[in-house]
Amino acid sequence: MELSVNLCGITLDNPIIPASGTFGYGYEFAELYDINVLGTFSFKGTTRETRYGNPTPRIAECTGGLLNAVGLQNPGVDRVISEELPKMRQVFHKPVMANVSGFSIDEYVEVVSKLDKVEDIGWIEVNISCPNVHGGGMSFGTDPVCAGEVTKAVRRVTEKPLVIKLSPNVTDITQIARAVESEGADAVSLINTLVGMRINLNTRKPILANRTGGFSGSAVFPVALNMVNKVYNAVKIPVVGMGGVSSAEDVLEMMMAGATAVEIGSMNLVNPYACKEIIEDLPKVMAKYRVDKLTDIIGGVI
Amino acid sequence: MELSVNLCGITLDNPIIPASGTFGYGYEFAELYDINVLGTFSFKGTTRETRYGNPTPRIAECTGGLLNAVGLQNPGVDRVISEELPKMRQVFHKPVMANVSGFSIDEYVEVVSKLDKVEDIGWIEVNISCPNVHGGGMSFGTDPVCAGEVTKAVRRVTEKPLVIKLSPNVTDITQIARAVESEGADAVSLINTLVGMRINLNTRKPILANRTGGFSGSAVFPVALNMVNKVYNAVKIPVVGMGGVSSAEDVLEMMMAGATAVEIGSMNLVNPYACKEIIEDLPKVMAKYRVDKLTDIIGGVI
Amino acid sequence: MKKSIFSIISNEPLTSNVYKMTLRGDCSDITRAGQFVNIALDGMYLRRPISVCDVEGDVLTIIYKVVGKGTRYLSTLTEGELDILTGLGNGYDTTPSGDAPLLIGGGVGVPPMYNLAKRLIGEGKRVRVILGFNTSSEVFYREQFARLGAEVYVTTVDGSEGIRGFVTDAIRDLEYTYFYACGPEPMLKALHKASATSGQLSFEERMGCGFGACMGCTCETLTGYKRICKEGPVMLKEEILWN
Amino acid sequence: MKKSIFSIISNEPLTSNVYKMTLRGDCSDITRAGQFVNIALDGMYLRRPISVCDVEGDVLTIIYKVVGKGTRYLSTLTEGELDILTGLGNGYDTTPSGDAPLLIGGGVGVPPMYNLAKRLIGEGKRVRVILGFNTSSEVFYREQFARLGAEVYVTTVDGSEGIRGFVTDAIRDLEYTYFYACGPEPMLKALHKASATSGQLSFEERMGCGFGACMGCTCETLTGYKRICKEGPVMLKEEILWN
Repeated sequence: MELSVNLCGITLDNPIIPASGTFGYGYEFAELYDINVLGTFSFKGTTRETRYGNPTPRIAECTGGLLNAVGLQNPGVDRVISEELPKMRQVFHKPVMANVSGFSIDEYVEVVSKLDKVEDIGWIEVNISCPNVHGGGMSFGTDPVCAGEVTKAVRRVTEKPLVIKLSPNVTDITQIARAVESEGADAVSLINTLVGMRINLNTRKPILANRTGGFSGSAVFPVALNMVNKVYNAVKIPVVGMGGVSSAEDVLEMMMAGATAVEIGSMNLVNPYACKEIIEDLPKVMAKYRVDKLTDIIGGVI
Repeated sequence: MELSVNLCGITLDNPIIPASGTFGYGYEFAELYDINVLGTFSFKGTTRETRYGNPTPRIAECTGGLLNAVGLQNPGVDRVISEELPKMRQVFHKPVMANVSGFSIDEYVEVVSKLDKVEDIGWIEVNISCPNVHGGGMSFGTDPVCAGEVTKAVRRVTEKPLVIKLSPNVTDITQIARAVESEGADAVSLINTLVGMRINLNTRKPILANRTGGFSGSAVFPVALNMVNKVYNAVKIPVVGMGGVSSAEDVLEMMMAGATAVEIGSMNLVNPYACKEIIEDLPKVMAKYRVDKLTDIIGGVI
Repeated sequence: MKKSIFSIISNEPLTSNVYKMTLRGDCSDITRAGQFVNIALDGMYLRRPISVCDVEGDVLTIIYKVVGKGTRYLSTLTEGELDILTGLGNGYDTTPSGDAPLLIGGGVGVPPMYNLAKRLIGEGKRVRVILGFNTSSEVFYREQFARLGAEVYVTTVDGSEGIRGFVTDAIRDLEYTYFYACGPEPMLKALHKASATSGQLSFEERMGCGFGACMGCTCETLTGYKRICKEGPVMLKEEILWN
Repeated sequence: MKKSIFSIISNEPLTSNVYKMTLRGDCSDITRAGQFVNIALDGMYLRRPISVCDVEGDVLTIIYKVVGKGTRYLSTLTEGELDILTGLGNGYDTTPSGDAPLLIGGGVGVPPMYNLAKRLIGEGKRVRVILGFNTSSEVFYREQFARLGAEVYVTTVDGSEGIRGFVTDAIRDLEYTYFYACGPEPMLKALHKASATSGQLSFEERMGCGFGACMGCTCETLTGYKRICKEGPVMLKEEILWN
């Protein structure tokens, strides 16, 4: 039974990657289990400056998922490097995935340049699709030209594998994927959250102070699976699949659709042991579906 | 307690409209309850020729919803008029909503021209977004120019209120809504289904013979609510809201987001009494949230 | 069709993955053998269509195989209430059966044959039943059919019980006036070819609603398009179009 | 934090919409009054955070108000098992309480005061408790606090029981060394202003995970950003920044 996969030249012991924004810098989860069982994890979205994020409420429950409008709360790249990563190093000993957000190409470039110098960062995942910030990430990820420009700019300042995280809120996600591929992306990850809204019937106001938020959770799985398959067929670089993955079965399905590795997001918030349990379940589920090596099934849907 | 609303000049006793493709021509449901309690209903999508639709399996279950790839099965407009509508008339005595699909502007025009002559058709809902048919509806609904052209063409051949049904699988649904508004649409209805996919782990084939299908059910509600609110703020014509509506509470939420009337789709398949029960629940739920007249809350989200 | 609440009386395994559940509720819409019910389950969006094994007054018996999340969950229930749509599908028409109908059930196609056998025996017919399984550990309901007064033949693919082979190996030497079948599609296809008389065959398909609204389970027949859930699941031998 | 399975012992209404549930399970991670548990419920995507009312050995008591789908469902359970995260939140620190702490609970802010009162009384403190409600039919746990040995004052907005008015109307004439509060935000804000001593106040917010991972419930304080679920829900009077 072979669970390891290779993502842009770095071997992962297994394809499971907690998604950015659902796993902090790992140390809360390290109190629960040895997080070195993970393939890797993608740490909280990092911006140039300290960000508080959006006002609360930032969370709204939905059928099969939740809306969030956290708004990229993070201490800023300098303190991430000086304060958070040293704490992370005490509990995690594998190459980690850094997640970067920005509101201008300059900001993306500056943050990526700084993270490029951090040795234990294995990949840089560039979020061009965060739907929560007004005038922010959204615009880059929904236009192939802008998406290509960000990719081109950050490509110049790092040799580390670049994973561009794509927005599903577009007419044709393969267009965006091809644009970032042609500007030097080493991989794409998808899907980020769908834009959603809920209204509080008592107050007649949106539940989220930000009005809208990003929808994630098992509800989005079929939408994610379709987009992963479409993008897998459109580009040559690897695809990191995510969106509603909640079980080892879902991981196999996502890999058959075309994912080389699989990020798990919302499920970490519902069951803090989710990633550990999925990793433990994988060999059993692989046996059930007669899979010897996970790499054999990537994009294997007939 | 006032439940009636006005959709393009025709009064509905209440805003509840079973969505096309989930209610046939009404007579299966008429065996269960008097379907004249409905505001109206939108009958099965009608094309020029008889269509068998896609091969089976056409249905895949998902968390909080289902994928369907029925592919516009219907007897064609002539037999709809000569065979189905007479049967419908025996059980339904209100203006009905006709739903039209097509694979060319000519086809849309021909079908709408024929339905225009049927007296008890109150509204014509033009589906420019069915995601199931290769080279079909999808293209019209994802491009503002094409969407506008269809609208313009069918506008010429009918005086009946035209409701254009929009696809959510676009970067900016308000662009499409404005395009069809400016070409003479009397209303828009949204959202049609999201494109989704599931894979059978045993066979490693897509569950749907058509590979992908349209995702609907309570899971899509927050996505639908956001788009309804965006479109409500972008156009002056009324918005018919749909997508995952499953309860009287959801109806109020959809109306606060901007819907003048509300279509109920998948829920009819799970609970054949869904629309009847929602209509019965509405006064109670209105009382709970201090709503006297439903028209007071349309677009009322603060 | 009727939507009503049934209370679970019992739920027991018949084999390692086939369960028998009995429920009490309004069965008045179940008018023929071969109809099915559609069961709402917590946490599943769609209902689960399950064929009716038997009805006695207000007691409904279903037999189902655990094949996925829904049926796995169903197998864990031993009490409580379920929201069920009853009276779905056309069911078997016993009118053309003749004096000596042959009933053939394969695997989870066996259960609907039970109520059908009971009805036909009640009509004074000589009923023979062939029950097809892969191996002896999968066999169920042999005695129950015998107790009804049917002549029972069991086939197993590996020969561990009854006749070795497929149900088609058992029908060869039998004389019968008509046949009724339910089981996996390859079995139905083989029977369609091997059967000496006219008959009725029951089909399966992934369903959306189960009552004719969504067109999710349409199939093409020689007499037009049919909804498995509404004009089916039982088709006449003469109208079936194999693809 | 610990994730474990609790079995429901009882679940009874205290008022028309407030319920008391007792459960048996591993309570070893619940180390302070004012912490909360996060309960997974069938059909709900997110867990439901509920404050701990009391812990005795392996018996956990929670008191919750039915406010939505989740708590309505919770109120229907009388047996069975629940997947619960325990030991969440910082809880109240009893160290600075002084000899005569004052405990103030408003509505569903009352329950955490119970275990706190018990702990403080156990430490030999003179404990006074103010329980604030809208009207007499909403009052609960008055006797339970009295039985612990606390001096109990009840306020109701309409004056139908105890002191007429708000909890702030009751604290005016009392002398106390420190205060602990839990209740709706307007009450906390009023207390923040009206209180004569330092104290600790417990806050509510819509949470994603409840254990510090999602940043869904962050608030700004005078000592930086805090997660209600992790560095909270209890805040020091001195650090609170009202917005």
